[in-house]
Amino acid sequence: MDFRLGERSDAFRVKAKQFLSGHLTDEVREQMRSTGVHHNWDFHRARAAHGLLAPGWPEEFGGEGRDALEVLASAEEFQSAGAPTYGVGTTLMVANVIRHLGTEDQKRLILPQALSGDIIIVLGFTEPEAGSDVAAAQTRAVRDGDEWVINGQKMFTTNAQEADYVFLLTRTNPEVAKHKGLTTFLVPLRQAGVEIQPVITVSGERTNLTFYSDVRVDDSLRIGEIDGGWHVMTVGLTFERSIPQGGDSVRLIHAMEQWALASVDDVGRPRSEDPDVLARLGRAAAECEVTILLARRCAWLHHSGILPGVEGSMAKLFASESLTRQSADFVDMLGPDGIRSEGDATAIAEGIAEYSYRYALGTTTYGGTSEIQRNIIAQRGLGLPRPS
Amino acid sequence: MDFRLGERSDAFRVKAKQFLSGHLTDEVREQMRSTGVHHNWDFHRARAAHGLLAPGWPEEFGGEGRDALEVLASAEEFQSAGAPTYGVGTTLMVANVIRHLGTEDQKRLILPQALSGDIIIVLGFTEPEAGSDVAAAQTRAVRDGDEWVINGQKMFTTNAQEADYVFLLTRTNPEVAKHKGLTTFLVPLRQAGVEIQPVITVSGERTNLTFYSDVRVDDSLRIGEIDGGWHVMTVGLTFERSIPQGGDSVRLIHAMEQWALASVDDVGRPRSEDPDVLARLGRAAAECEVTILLARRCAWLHHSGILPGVEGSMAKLFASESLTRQSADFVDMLGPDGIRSEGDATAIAEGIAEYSYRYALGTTTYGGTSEIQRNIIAQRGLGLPRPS
Amino acid sequence: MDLNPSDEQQQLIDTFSAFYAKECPVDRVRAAEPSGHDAELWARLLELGALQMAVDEAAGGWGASLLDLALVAEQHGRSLGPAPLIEAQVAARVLARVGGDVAAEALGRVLTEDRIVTIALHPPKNANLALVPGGAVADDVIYFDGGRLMCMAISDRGHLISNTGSMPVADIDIDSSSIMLVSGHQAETLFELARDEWMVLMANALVGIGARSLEIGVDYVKERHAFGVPIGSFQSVAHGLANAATSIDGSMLIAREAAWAAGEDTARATQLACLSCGFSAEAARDACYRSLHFHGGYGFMLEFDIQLYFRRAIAWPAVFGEPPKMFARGAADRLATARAYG
Amino acid sequence: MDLNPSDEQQQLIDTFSAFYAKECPVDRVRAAEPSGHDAELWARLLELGALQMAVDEAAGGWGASLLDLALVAEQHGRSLGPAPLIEAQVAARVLARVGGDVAAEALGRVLTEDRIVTIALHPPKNANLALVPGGAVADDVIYFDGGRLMCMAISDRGHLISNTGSMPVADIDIDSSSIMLVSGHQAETLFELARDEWMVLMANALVGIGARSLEIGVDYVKERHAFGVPIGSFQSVAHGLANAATSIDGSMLIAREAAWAAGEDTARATQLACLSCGFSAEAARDACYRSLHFHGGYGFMLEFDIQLYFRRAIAWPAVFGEPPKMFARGAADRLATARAYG
Repeated sequence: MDFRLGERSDAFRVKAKQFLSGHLTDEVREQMRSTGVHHNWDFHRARAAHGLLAPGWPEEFGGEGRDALEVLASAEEFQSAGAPTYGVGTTLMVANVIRHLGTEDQKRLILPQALSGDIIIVLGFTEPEAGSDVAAAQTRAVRDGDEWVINGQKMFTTNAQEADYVFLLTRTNPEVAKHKGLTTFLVPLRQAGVEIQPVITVSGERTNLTFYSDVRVDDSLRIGEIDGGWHVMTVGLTFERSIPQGGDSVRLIHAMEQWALASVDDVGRPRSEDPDVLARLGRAAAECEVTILLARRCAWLHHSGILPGVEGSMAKLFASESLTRQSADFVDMLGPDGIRSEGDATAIAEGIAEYSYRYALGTTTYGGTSEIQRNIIAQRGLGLPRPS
Repeated sequence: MDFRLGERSDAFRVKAKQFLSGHLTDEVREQMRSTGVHHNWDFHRARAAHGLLAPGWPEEFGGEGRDALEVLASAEEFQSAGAPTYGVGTTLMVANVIRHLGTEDQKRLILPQALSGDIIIVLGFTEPEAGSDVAAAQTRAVRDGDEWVINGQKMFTTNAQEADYVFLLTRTNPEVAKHKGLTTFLVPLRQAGVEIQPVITVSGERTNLTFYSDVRVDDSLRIGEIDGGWHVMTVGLTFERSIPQGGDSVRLIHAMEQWALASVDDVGRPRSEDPDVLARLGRAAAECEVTILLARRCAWLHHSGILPGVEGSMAKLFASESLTRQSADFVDMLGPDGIRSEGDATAIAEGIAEYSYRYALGTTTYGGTSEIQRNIIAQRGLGLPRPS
Repeated sequence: MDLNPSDEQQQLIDTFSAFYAKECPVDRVRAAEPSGHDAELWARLLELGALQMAVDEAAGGWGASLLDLALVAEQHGRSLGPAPLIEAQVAARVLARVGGDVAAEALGRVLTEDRIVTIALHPPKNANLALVPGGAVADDVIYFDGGRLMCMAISDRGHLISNTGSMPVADIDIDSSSIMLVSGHQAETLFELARDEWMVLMANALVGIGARSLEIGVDYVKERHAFGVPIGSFQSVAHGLANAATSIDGSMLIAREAAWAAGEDTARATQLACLSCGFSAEAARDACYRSLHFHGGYGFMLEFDIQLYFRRAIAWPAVFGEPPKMFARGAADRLATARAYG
Repeated sequence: MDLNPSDEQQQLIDTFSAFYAKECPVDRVRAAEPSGHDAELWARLLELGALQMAVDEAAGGWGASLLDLALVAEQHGRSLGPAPLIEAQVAARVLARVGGDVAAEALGRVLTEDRIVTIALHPPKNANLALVPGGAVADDVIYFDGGRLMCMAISDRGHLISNTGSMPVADIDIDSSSIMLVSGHQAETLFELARDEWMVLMANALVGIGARSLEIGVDYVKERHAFGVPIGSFQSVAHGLANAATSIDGSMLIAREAAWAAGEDTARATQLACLSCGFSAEAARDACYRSLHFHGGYGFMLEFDIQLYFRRAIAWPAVFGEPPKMFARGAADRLATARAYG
């Protein structure tokens, strides 16, 4: 047993740290905060230029062929630093699907641009009436010669306003069982008929509704078989899209520890000597360590040639539920000061706990709700029977 | 709005207190503790003799016609004092069923003895393979002339070793839907073919398995219609069998408050000035108050001529889950000393927290599990759809 | 025992329920962000007598009981009223209790000149009153400096602190315009009583927040379908809401009891004020969180109402402190007074 | 990174797994109540070298790492081993580290004469060592009196304290037979190291308790039917167990990391010892509670095994203190050493 990520990972982590200290400027942070957009083109392209966008990809595609632990080490740093990474995550997930299921033409068209940081791809799965039950998607695609005509609506198309393509789940056959009539397309977003409507969330992050009215896409941008969209989705989801590596917790706890070291309570005692403060910090630190370890286990399995399944659900479930608990607890710990908002000049540690509390609300839903993860763990992990 | 139970209730509470101070002796308590039997014949008969066994019953049956709030006030006292009351609860529930559904002969035979404290009746619903799903009972009753022949097994027949009758749910028709083939009988326990096997629980309480081998019961002791047992059960369950009135919490918190007042921490500070101790005590006190209020609401509804339904489930759910939380929290609060067992001479406050932790385990199951209560609240209270 | 409101109490509830339905639909709440103050609503509240009722008749008010105010506070919470009603009521009651010329004059201005008065829930530190509820829109603030109860005209209108609950809170510097209302033991007693009253009213406001958030959640999970069934039929959803419903019912009982006890069982009043506020804060937060979470992605869209409730359930009580602080205060009162239960 | 045990580690696991299966079936655990000590099991453990392995080769042992001992502790926990293995191992390691004649002699008696040595986890109060783990069956106890590390032969065999977990714990009076092992800074350092080691081994024992209790619960809810279906198909049951499974997996990772860090990442060793013990204690308790509850009425029958697990999950770690105490100790170490994460 060895809990080190290894020398190569450590070295690559240092490279990521160096990149971040140079490129994750106050301006980049402030732009994220003020716009709610967790994507920054300059940062994104610079990341690609430094070999930090897709380091795990083979060299033939522009990657560096780094192993899963190296990739994890750099991902941990990007998350801990609070860098804008949403665009990278969705783009690489779709790129992976194309690499495994796409045509040679598609690979030639998309992969170089995606991996060089020139384009980003966003996800169009969720619909107003189809969230956890993603296979219930109703957005229609109807064949018209070499093209398909798309009509429908997607929810939470985060970064659509920045993106070049949306990876769209559509219904091509409404006559068959819901899983059997789906097809996926790579739809160019910058075309007539696509409407992007911003949606602001409680954490200030921006996402979008996207509407598709007689939008046309060439059949050459169909990913996978006609009516084979569910298989494509299944493959896509195995590329651990966004297992949180604990970075949000790391940043939060660090800020709270600094507060404890620097402040005193009503009677002048350092917070760092208050047993209650210490117990809260310690519990959060324990959960943070577990979050990190559950994510590292996934990377290690991947590194060992095993696709993490239930382990990914555990990592995602624990990370998001734990972040929610911690954030709430820290807001409470700060007393009345806990409600001073992120961005208010009087907030403690720039209001990170307050922001985190609002931000955490999304983490237990995005990318598969906690309920869905628990179903997976119960049924696939523990072998419990499905509800009848 | 008025939160007083009222002068008559206050006066009757005083009467209960006086009775308890005279009759709930150390011997009675020690016997409960050492045997795990929460029934004491001398105490039980004395309670009846003092008009405290069934004070809510009409005078024609030997009660005092007291209203639901008076009855509640005395019940609160008996529970807060930790008196042996299991026998009373089951006996009166069955007596109520007989009063409403029984024949005149049954009323004459049973009610005077039950209300005078001369007999107790226990419940025989649960079976090894039928717990929450009580209608799945398999204990068979087969007609043989004027008698029925019973074969089967019941779980958790608490106080069977003390009781005169068991109120037995049997299957008389295995050919129909499970709810439609049940019949209830009042089966004399002191007869050949009845075997009582003690079961000791983690709290030290004694309950029993009961086995029935060709046990005979006269048709005159059938309660309700043949195959009408589910209706009888439904009626029976409306007589709030055992909504906890918070007494277990009251006793526990009082002991912990005394501890806080009397002891000091490692640096000599009184526990009563430790913010952490105070926060735990206060949270428990708040939950205790809510437990009491939820129970009083049921009594008030009853007093107002309304049968509490969902409100009873809420009271039972909250009381038992809260007691579980409190007990665990207090065991933790006491530090290593928390694990000294009830009965050990070195235990704090006679080990009440430690005992309560073990005791509470049963309260979230007996009398309808928390899961069943939540189903009732969700479906009947909130109008949520049943699972398909 | 009677858990039903009396006819008069029901009339009060109906009046304010209708008032908030008309004057404070959720769009107005949203429009009042981020300041959390709707001057129009405040004016209508004054017209309705929401402040006057809080003050004893002898001091020129209508002499409502704390229980009456609690029933109003519940409606205020249900509608997330963007106005510093609770603070102003509590502060006005302090002025009425203090008596004497200075207080009477201040109270008169509040009742007749529409000056907004509020109260700081904590003594000043470094000559600053932190996070005074209503402080960003108030004209006068009452505070306790450890020995004296003071009243100060806020000359330099407090700087609005951006906060989770979009409340008009401010940090207020103390200046030389502070006037002493009363000192010594009486000052402390009045301040502690005011804090108790604030907690009671906040508890009832939180009952309103919690109850309404639960309704929103229940309605949503009945309508929303997934996998071909309403999501409210899943136990993971149904049981969460059943727990929340139980806690909300419990919080309503204890919050009303606390308000009742202020007039009818004064020995337990402090204890119940603290315990009910802590319990109701946690119950409301839990109900809001579950309702929000069961909304799926919609839950954290600003466009949906549930996030408005969630943020206020956290922030409104937090200006006093986290629930454990309330529980500890309640427990300390129990230990000090050796009062038993029920 | 390699989360798989090495071949040697796997062999150790297999050896002890087979050993406990043979020497410590659950009937033996039950038979050993209430003392919580099975002398026969203890003798077999010694034969197997479970104590000898804990001691450095220089001191006459086999020099196993703390990670090796942790893997054994996990098996010990899985089987609820009724023997003071962890305490004896930690105490023996203290004696080996102290060196010198007195300690060497004491250690020699432990390794060759089968005297049982244990360690008090807290300094004495009023000349009494409270709730010493293994204290009811030990011959010698090591304790830290605030300045000195002492060893005392227990002449008046400690009085067994009846306890939730049926452990052989005792309150032990200090008498004049106490011999000083070492004093000053070294004494404190050795004592704190011993506490860290105890917490690491306890964390891993709790992983065993939690993992086994989860298996018991999962098996039960697959078999048990209600309303015509296995109860494991109800979300209220399935989701509770899914949460528990996640926490148990997490506790195994952090507990093993803590044991590994004792040898390989010493700067984080104290922190991880404390945090892993607190986390594993809560995870085990939660898994046991859920499994017990989902047994319905069977859960609290003494006849069913799950209650044996539940009681030990609470009591074993409690001789140190509640999880928040462990978390606070871990946090204090983090703040003191300003060590960052992962």
